[in-house]
Amino acid sequence: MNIFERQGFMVSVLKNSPKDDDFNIVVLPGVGSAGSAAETINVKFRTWLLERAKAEKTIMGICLGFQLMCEGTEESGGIEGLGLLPGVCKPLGCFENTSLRVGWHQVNYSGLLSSHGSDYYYFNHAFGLDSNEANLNNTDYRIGVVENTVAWVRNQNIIGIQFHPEKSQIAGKHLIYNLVEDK
Amino acid sequence: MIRLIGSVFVQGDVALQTHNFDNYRPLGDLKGVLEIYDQHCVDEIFISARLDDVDSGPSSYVLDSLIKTNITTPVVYSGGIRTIEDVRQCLESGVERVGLHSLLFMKSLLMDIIQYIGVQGVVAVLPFVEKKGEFFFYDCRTRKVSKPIGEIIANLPEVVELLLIDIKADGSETGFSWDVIKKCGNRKVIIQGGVIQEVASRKDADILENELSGVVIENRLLWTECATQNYKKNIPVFMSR
Amino acid sequence: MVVNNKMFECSRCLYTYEHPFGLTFDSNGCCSGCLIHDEKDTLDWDARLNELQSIVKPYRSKQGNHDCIIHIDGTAQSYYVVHLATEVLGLNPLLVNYNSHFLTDVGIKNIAQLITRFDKNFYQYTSAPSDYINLVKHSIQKLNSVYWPYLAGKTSLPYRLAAKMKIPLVINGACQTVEQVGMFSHTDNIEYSRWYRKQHDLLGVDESDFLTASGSINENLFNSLRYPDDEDINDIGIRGIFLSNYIRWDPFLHNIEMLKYGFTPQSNKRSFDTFENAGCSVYFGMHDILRKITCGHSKAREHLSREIRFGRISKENAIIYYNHYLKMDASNDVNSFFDWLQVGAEGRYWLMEILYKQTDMDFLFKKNSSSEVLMPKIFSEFKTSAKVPVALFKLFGKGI
Amino acid sequence: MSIKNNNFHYCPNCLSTSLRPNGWFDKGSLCFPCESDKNMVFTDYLSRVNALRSYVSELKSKDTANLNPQYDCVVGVSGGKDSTRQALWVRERLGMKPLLVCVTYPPIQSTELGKDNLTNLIELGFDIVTYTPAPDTSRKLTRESFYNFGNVSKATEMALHSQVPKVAMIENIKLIFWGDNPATQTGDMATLGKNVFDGNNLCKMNTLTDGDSDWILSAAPLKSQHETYFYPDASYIESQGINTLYLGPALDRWTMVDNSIFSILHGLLPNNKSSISTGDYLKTSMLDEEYTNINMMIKYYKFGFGRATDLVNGLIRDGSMTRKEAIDIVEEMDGRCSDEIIMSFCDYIEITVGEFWGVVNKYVNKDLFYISKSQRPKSRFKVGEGLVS
Repeated sequence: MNIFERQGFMVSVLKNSPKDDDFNIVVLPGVGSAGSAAETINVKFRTWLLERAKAEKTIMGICLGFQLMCEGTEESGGIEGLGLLPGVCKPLGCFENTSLRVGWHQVNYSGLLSSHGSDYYYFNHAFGLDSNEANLNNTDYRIGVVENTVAWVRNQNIIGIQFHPEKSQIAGKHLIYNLVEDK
Repeated sequence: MIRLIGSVFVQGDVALQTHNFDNYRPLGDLKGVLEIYDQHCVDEIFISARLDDVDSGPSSYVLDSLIKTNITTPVVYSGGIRTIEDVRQCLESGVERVGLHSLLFMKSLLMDIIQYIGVQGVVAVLPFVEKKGEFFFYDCRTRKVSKPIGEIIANLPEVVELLLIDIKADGSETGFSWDVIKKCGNRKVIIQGGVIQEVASRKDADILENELSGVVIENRLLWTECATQNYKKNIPVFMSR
Repeated sequence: MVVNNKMFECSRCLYTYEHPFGLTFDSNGCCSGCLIHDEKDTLDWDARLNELQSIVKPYRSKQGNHDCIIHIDGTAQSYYVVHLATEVLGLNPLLVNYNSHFLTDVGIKNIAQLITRFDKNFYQYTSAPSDYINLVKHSIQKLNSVYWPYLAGKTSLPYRLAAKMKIPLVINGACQTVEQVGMFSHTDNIEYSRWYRKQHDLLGVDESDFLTASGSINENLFNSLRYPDDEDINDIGIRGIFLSNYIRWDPFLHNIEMLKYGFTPQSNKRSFDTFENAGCSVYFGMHDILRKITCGHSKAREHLSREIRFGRISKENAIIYYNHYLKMDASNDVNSFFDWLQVGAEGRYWLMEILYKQTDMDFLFKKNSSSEVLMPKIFSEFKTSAKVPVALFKLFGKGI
Repeated sequence: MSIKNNNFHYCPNCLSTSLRPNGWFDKGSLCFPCESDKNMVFTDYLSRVNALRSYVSELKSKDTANLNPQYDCVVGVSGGKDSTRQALWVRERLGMKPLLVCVTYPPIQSTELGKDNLTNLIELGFDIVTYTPAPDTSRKLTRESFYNFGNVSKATEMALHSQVPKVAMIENIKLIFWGDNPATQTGDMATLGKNVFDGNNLCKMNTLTDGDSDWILSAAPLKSQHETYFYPDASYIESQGINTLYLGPALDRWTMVDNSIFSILHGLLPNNKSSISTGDYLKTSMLDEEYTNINMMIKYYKFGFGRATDLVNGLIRDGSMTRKEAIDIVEEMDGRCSDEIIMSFCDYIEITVGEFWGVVNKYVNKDLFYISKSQRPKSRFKVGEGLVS
């Protein structure tokens, strides 16, 4: 994820759970399908990530990474997630009048960042989290939506982002910078 | 809103402009093209590579260029992808979605790839030629027309996005055969080849938005200063962010 | 046709695949440059001129303000561009120049003659010699080019002034990518842009990425090489048009025509064309030597390819001429360049030997008398009448 | 322009005459510069330098928005002795990075010597914008201003003063430095400003104001041609936040002699023509073109004093020359200008020498000179004393 480096942050790509965890933020990137990504995470990182979450250290999931932080996703024949965020991701068709969302949408980031406002970000997904999921109305969770889909959800140090800030040009760069700086 | 997609064609280690997918003109260094597209905020970049050697896998020149640039615009790459390993390489180099062409006919491999990358990660690249009202798939490698386009589309998974390229009008400002869109049912469709003039002149923006999700503008974005911004400013169906 | 052999040469002209702009070939091995050149004989140039007229019409000033900006460098082409802008297009240009520090007395004379003959205001920017030399040194180290600073300056000054003075039209002469390698059709009406500048004028490096972390240049220096931001360009609607897209571009004939305005050709050893880039101290000297070393071809190849395309020279003869001009020495220019750069004898030998892997030091640094090759009259007559510069690397002069 | 005889008298201290424009003083009393010199009990120039520094930083603090990152200020230069000294002083003493701006003469009118001196100046490490007004238009205007005002360089001076602020605006630089304050140096009262440094009234300088501008408009009909000669509207300059300052008041020994020594030591090439031919005693003035020498001659015929007088006045005031010595120099030098220069000028504006004297004679002060057709006038006065009856 060299976009982080370009913002001047120190980045290391983890192949396994590290012995000692001195990272300000851990990012679960999200390209690919649930099936392929899920096993890596579950096999190699599950326990470590859950501990880290308990220790209230920041974890951020992007797109698929976000979906795997939920209870699960129906993609690739159903997959169990880390359960750091409530809800199960379903095909967009279940709660939107489209089954594929590719392109740029305006998203309000007030609550995701300390600052208020909105900007355009790039989405590319066929599965997602229904913003009407009952258990998101819990006040711990702040969310941003596009149509009926959760664009981002944040509970203190647990951050899930459906769109691709790393593919969202200047807007994305700003978002990432501020996310890491805010923490 | 319709995505304005900048395209660039690559052969060997040079970026090219195509006309009718046949007559090529040099364009210089790919990196420069990607950077200006990124700076001028095209919504997506479509890179298609012509590989001299069929089994060479994705163009290393393209993937290297992608790694070297620091663009943050989503990239669709097509060309030489034959295996899941090829797809992995692309993703590692920062490709967001892969365009599949010859592979569309290898059903099981296609499904494996969709399984691996997710259906949103695949674009079906469908160059076509119009012959007396019927539309036929055009194989870029053999340069031959084969099956009717509708037939191929019918065999593709529901959700995959389609990229329809009108070979005859490729590289021009106008001339795209709009009827081909009828063949696509209610799928997401991107069109390329002589489209920009119609898109600009079409009054019924909403209808356009229903049938299209993206428009590829080949070559022209580089011909005048700030062309991308001006298209976005002057054509309502495009989103000026 | 697929080409990946760097040495592959066009079946018609002398260009090879390795041309820095890039080159493609059709199934007969004919290069894109030659193919586009054929448009010169098929296009309706009257119609093209009308199109040009309609493009500039809205910019033409009623109150006699400056309505366009032209960068001039005293070469024959800048005469021709000013001639077209004023006499043919009825425009009232502001003439500007980014001082290359490479002017000869002939170049200075040609600039003075040009602004006087056309009676136009002239805005010239000259940076402190010490800073400029520093830029050139970095340019050699980074790009093997002595020319980048000048190219960056001359391609930014007119556009920066256009933005500040709200004069939205900038007029350029030849679109080299069309003329040389056929990157675009004339009818594509290609215009100047940030991309074009960086990719084709500035060797892929613009002022924002010229200075690496280790570069020892005051960053403020690049302010005078800055191309305006998109905001400025869009606000004022700045356009840079190329006349060669609308007028049948035949540099040699046009340049000869410019004698009537008092243009003075400048003799040069390494090509027959005494008009193009006349008035420069390095163009056919150090710049051409480096071009040969790093890009594999010398300027004479471009001139000869051009003349082949116009049918004034056969390819067979062109090859003979080219081999002749490759051997012509530029020792005087090369030495005076290093003097200007303040690099002593040992230093210049080291650079050529170690950095550029040159073996024939005598060719580079020692005067060697070589006879002229006999060329068609049209070329040879101006070859002999051209003026030999007496002063190199001149900043200012009376001129006329 | 006839005057009463008793209106012509000398300053008892220096050799200024009462006829200097905007410089009138009563018979027997001191001229303005001498007066101000006398009343200037003690000038602590070092404190003036500090005053200038703080004034500058005060101005800078006013607007920092979109300032040119490369340059702090503009210095208007000609490449001559004064500008060499100004440019170096601003850089070395004020520690500022100046962009030099030079409005040049048409190539035909300019001299190689001037260009060499300009080259020498920027080789001292300066960036420069040179602006050449449309050369043939400039030539026409020189002719016009000669016919209309008996002044060969009125137009070019206007261009010089009005283009410098325009370039400053183009380059986003908010501070302009000039050398002399015409008020304190030559007694041109109209341009006195808020404080000794303030030059925002420069637009009022007499060469820029007197006479309407029709003579320019007729010779330079195109806007691009004549706008070069008009000083930007004062309110516009203010709206652009541009300030014009004079250095002279902060510099002790800011004299023709001192500036000549300084600039020669910094590579300036002096004039290779004899003083008798140019009328320039020091050979360090008007090196970039030589027709202005004609002005000096005409000025002499108009007011009874020339460049030598201006030179010696300075020397008298700073006590390095007696009025007696001064008189001898003025007797020899004032009003000199060789036929060679005059003929070259006549060729340039395409008139005959006869026509030339015809025009000049119109401006000659008949009370001070005897004139005879198409010949040089002869003096009727004794330098330092007055008319010889």
